[in-house]
Amino acid sequence: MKSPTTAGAKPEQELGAEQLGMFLYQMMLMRRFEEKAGEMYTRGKVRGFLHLYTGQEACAVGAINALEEQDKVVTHYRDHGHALARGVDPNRIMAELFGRQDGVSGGRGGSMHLYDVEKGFLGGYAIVTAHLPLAVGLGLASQMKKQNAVIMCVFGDGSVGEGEFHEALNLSVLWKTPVVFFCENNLYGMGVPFHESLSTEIPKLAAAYNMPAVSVDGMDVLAVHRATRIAVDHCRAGNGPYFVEAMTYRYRGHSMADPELYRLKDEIEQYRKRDAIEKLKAYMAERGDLDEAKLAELGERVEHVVEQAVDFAEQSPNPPISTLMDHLYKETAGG
Amino acid sequence: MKSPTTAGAKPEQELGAEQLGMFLYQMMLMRRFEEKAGEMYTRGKVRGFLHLYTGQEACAVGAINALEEQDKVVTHYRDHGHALARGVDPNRIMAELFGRQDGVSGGRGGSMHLYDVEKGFLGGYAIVTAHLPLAVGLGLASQMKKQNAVIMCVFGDGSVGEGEFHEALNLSVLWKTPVVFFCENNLYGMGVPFHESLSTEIPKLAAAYNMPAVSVDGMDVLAVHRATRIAVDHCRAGNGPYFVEAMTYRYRGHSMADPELYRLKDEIEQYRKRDAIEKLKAYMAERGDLDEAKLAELGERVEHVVEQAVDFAEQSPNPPISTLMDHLYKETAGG
Amino acid sequence: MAEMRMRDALREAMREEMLRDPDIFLMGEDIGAYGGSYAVTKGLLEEFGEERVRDTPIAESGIVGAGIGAAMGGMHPMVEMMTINFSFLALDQIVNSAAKLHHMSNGQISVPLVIRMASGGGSQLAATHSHSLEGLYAHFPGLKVVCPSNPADAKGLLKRAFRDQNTVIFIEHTANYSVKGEVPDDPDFLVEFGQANILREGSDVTIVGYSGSVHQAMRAATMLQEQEDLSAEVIDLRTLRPLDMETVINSVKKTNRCVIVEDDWKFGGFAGELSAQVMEQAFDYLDAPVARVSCKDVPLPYNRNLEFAALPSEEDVVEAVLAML
Amino acid sequence: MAEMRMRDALREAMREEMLRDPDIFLMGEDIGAYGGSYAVTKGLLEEFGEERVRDTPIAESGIVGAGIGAAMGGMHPMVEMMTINFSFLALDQIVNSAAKLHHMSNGQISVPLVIRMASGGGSQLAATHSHSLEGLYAHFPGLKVVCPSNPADAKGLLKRAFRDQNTVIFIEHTANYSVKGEVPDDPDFLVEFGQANILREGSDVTIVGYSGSVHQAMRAATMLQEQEDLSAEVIDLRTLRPLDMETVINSVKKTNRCVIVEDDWKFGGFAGELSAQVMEQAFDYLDAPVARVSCKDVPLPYNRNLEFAALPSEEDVVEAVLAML
Ligand SMILES: Cc1ncc(C[n+]2csc(CCOP(=O)(O)OP(=O)(O)O)c2C)c(N)n1
Ligand SMILES: Cc1ncc(C[n+]2csc(CCOP(=O)(O)OP(=O)(O)O)c2C)c(N)n1
Ligand SMILES: [Mg+2]
Ligand SMILES: [Mg+2]
Repeated sequence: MKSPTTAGAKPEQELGAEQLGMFLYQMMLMRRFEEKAGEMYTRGKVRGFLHLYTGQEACAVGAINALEEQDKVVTHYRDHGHALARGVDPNRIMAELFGRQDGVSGGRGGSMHLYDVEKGFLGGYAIVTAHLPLAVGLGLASQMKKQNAVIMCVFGDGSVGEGEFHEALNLSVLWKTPVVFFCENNLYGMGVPFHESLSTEIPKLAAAYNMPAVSVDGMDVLAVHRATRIAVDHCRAGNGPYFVEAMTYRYRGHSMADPELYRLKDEIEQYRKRDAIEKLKAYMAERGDLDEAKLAELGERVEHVVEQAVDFAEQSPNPPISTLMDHLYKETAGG
Repeated sequence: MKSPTTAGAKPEQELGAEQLGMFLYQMMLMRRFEEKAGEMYTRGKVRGFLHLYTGQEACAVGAINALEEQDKVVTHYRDHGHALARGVDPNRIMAELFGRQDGVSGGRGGSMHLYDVEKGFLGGYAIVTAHLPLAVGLGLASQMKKQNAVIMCVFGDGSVGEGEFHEALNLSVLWKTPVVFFCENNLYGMGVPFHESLSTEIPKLAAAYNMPAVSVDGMDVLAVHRATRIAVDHCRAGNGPYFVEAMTYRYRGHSMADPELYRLKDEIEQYRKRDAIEKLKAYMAERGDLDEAKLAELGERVEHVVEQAVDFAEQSPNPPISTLMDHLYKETAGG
Repeated sequence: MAEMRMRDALREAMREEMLRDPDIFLMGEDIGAYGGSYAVTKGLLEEFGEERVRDTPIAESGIVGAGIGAAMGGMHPMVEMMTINFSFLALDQIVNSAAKLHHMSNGQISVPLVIRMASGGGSQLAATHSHSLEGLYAHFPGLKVVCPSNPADAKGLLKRAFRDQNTVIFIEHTANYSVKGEVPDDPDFLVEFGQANILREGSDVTIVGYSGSVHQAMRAATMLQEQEDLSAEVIDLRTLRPLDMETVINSVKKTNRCVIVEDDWKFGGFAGELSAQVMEQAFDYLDAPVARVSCKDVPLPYNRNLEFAALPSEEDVVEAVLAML
Repeated sequence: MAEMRMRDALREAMREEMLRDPDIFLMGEDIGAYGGSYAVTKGLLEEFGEERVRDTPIAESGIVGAGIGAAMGGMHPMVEMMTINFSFLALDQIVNSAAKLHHMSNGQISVPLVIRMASGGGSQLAATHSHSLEGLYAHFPGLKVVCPSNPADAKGLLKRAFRDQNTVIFIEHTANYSVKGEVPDDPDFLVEFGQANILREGSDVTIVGYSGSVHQAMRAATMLQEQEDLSAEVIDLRTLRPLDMETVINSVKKTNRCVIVEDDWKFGGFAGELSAQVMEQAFDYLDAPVARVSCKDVPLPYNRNLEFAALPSEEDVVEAVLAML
């Protein structure tokens, strides 16, 4: 297999060594990138709200690699992992976290609002659930313009309590828009366990709209990938939306400001034992697709990319104050 | 049975002649009241938006008579029937439609915003679905204050598409608030058939929140009553909310302004054949609880009440302009 | 040129633009089979079909969000909010997504979207259904806010809205729907944003209005002429954002007096902005403080007398003018 | 009297009121186990239990609606919106239910409810998370809008809010949470609504602020004194609705000059209302047009330099004062 994308592959088809290596690389990159971002926050280089993705890597890698080039991703504010999985330049993500001119959003958006339209990465959204209706609209555009694009819409378990969740799912089924609703259930919305904020199970609710809905182990990149490939194929075939819940866990606090009063360190330790990166390593090693040398090489590559991202961000200038009012309105041709 | 209320009665228990007579009277009153209101609208006595309840009488009568005195009702803008069933004075309802000082809302609310707190009638709400969260809060207050009150929350099928539907149902189950969600599915939200605005069946969706949910024939007052008595008992026993969908039909347009382009007269005729008032009459006659004399007497009573309501409304003065700014804020004791 | 009502001019604008641009489509509650709650979209479903004229569930946030998404995806949707009263439910999408995405994405994303809504009191619809909140929308940078007062402007402005690459909040006063006027039939007839219209020239006082209040302003000008022999200049702002203050200021420099008329509540209303700007830019020309004639600060009651007492009238405008002489 | 930060003063207010009145309870996103996203409610869950300190789903409209319903049912809830940015989602409930039910029901229903929310920019939270919209709420008749600038006011005003029979929108600028000050410990210490506070007396210019902008105003006053030997009077409005214009007008009559400072966008902001009222009520006393120092009309960017360039600063206030001399 030549291309690193596995889209279009039959679900039952086994992934090759190259894919697995790419998955592992991406997951390791995310892990290291977030550690660095956290460090930069502590050093005051990154400001505002910073939500790290650490622990959830299998979700972004499994799901977003099920997409094709014309497809689009929208996600919430915990968005670095999804941007990286979609191939957005780590340099420009880090520069955005630093608020610099070369950041993906020119330093205007910050961590919660990454955009890279060329990559089909249509943004991190910081108003919980607000991007779900947007995904429906993007799906509608794809449908009306016959672009054959699938929209991957990522959100958290906390998102499910909002009214827009309901409005978006209903609209999407009514209009058969090609949207994969991908819920990363990391058990908490800030400090509230999801079963205290939702009276039911998430896939059960999703299924009630007459949408196929599954729950997968979000600490297993292959399981996530398998499920989302089915979902993406379903959407692309014109069957309407599909719902995937990935059960996962964040190792870090909700944001850098979280005192984590609501959970015990023990719980985190339990999940770390099921770490998705370790799991993939073990699987690859067992298959003979990973040895110490390869792992070391991956580690070095990741380290290099992340260091480079920090350098790039440091060197990028602040956007000039003269640009403050730029992009307030898009110029209208002839008007 | 002494009291005309049937609340607390075992669901399987048969209704006595007195109850049935009361039901019939209420339904006939609603029918006539609405005809008159429509006439008054045509004559310019009633203005603004006027939504008639004609055809749906079995819903209000069946459901609201399942309540006890301490219980509360909130409903939408199509609210005359619910107010009448709750025992709100027809004179003061008509006066409100006329915008007069003796109207239940002092002429400030109009048809869509009737309130009679003494009767536990906490209002007609004209923003679709906005009263569902209010019902949850009322239920919470009942629970926290140990008032043993059940909240009857009435809304239409069109209401189900709004985000607040989802938020309210979820909250209600989480907090086990005593709310009967009573959906009058009259097949249309304005001109849109409900199956074009909802991707699923209403009770199926409600059940997904882990709430008991049933669908009943809303053109059969006894069926509605039976189902809501079970629902009310369930709530009163502290088991949380209950969902009832009543399948019904409105004979008139959405409001007086509706050109009714979206449905055929035929459909209306089909439903008129299943008219709830005729059905109850037939049942009572069969049981020997209704004869021509009794029916004539009921008709006269209804006629008298409605005529009197119009007289009352006509004679009630307009609220003086000097009262315009009244009730903007409630005075705070000592502040 | 043909004479038509504003609702028909709006429909014509949509029709022509849909014929011109296949990316334009319409969605909203009851815009299809029902014909639109104010009959503005009547017939368009029959002409353009279900794909381009979409009846939606009652889900304001969802459908505005879907409109934004479709706009991001290359379409140019129009979402009808039925009335401004229901648009509160979509405000987050309008303010946090539609208005900001272009700026926050550093110009990568744009949201070419038209959001139409009916507004205004005076029809005895009571407090929840009688808002005039053009000014609320005008407060948000990233939005454009349009509020026509007559059929020709309605058509030209709405067509212009469909040629804009940004989100345009298009607000139609219900009292204007039946207003008649001559409307150009040139398919490229546009009215540019940010160009106020001097409806009547005068020298004694400048009366500024928009949307519904233009009519009180005009009637007041007639009364002032006939009863007091005063010559009022009447300005229709046409769009609140962008706002053409130049026309207003030039007029005030000539008349030295200014009254602003608006249907919205006075306290914190848009008239405050206009009043402040007039002072800031024409302080030395003012012979009297700028006056505001607005709605009384109370939810609009259903009763006709109370409602009319609350709403600004031409008599109120005349009184305000006389008070500043 | 004890010295404490504003967040602690707010917590004390809630504690004391909850001890006083069993009908008061709190609900909101992460006010319980998490301790509140700005640690304002920290410890209250432990003290009062789950019944009276309720963590809710993320469902702003639903929880505000439930708060309104509970208030109608005889309770006196406090609903926390976490931040003003998320309150858009609850705006319909606030505007159409909470603000109007008392009037629409002819006084039968009342909605004794406190809605708390954090506001303001300056923390690099970018465009969706940096709103200052006190003025937007103040526009709606039926609401009361409170925005303290210091710990003592915060406590006295919040306690006062819990003794009001109406809905009070209580807005806390995030920049104020860590501000320290002396706070009375009398459990009946209240600060009445509609009473502006003269924070500093002066004779050359009146600077009006509220919430966060009071601090720019005060710093500007110091700069004016030290650098220009000008004496500025600084007024903290404390509540926008009811609004104490009397204090402002009396001051302007003395100083003949007025600058308004606010964190919100200039165009259509509340400063326009204040400016217009000053002109209306003190026209003959003004030596220069009232000036507004506000946020630039652009969504707040994340980048620190851009964000600070957009927000009003003490230097901007000084400049505005100097320009009117
Ligand atoms: C409408 C809205 N309400 C509240 C918030 C504050 N908030 C930010 S993240 C968050 C929790 C979301 O949890 P979840 O969806 O599970 O995502 P996770 O953070 O776990 O990835 C909350 C309450 C917000 N950003 N938007
Ligand atoms: C939030 C909101 N959106 C739209 C409307 C306009 N509207 C009033 S009634 C209605 C249809 C509601 O239908 P349904 O809930 O089925 O009740 P029915 O009229 O059939 O009794 C609509 C769209 C509104 N009042 N509120
Ligand atoms: Mg979560
Ligand atoms: Mg219906």
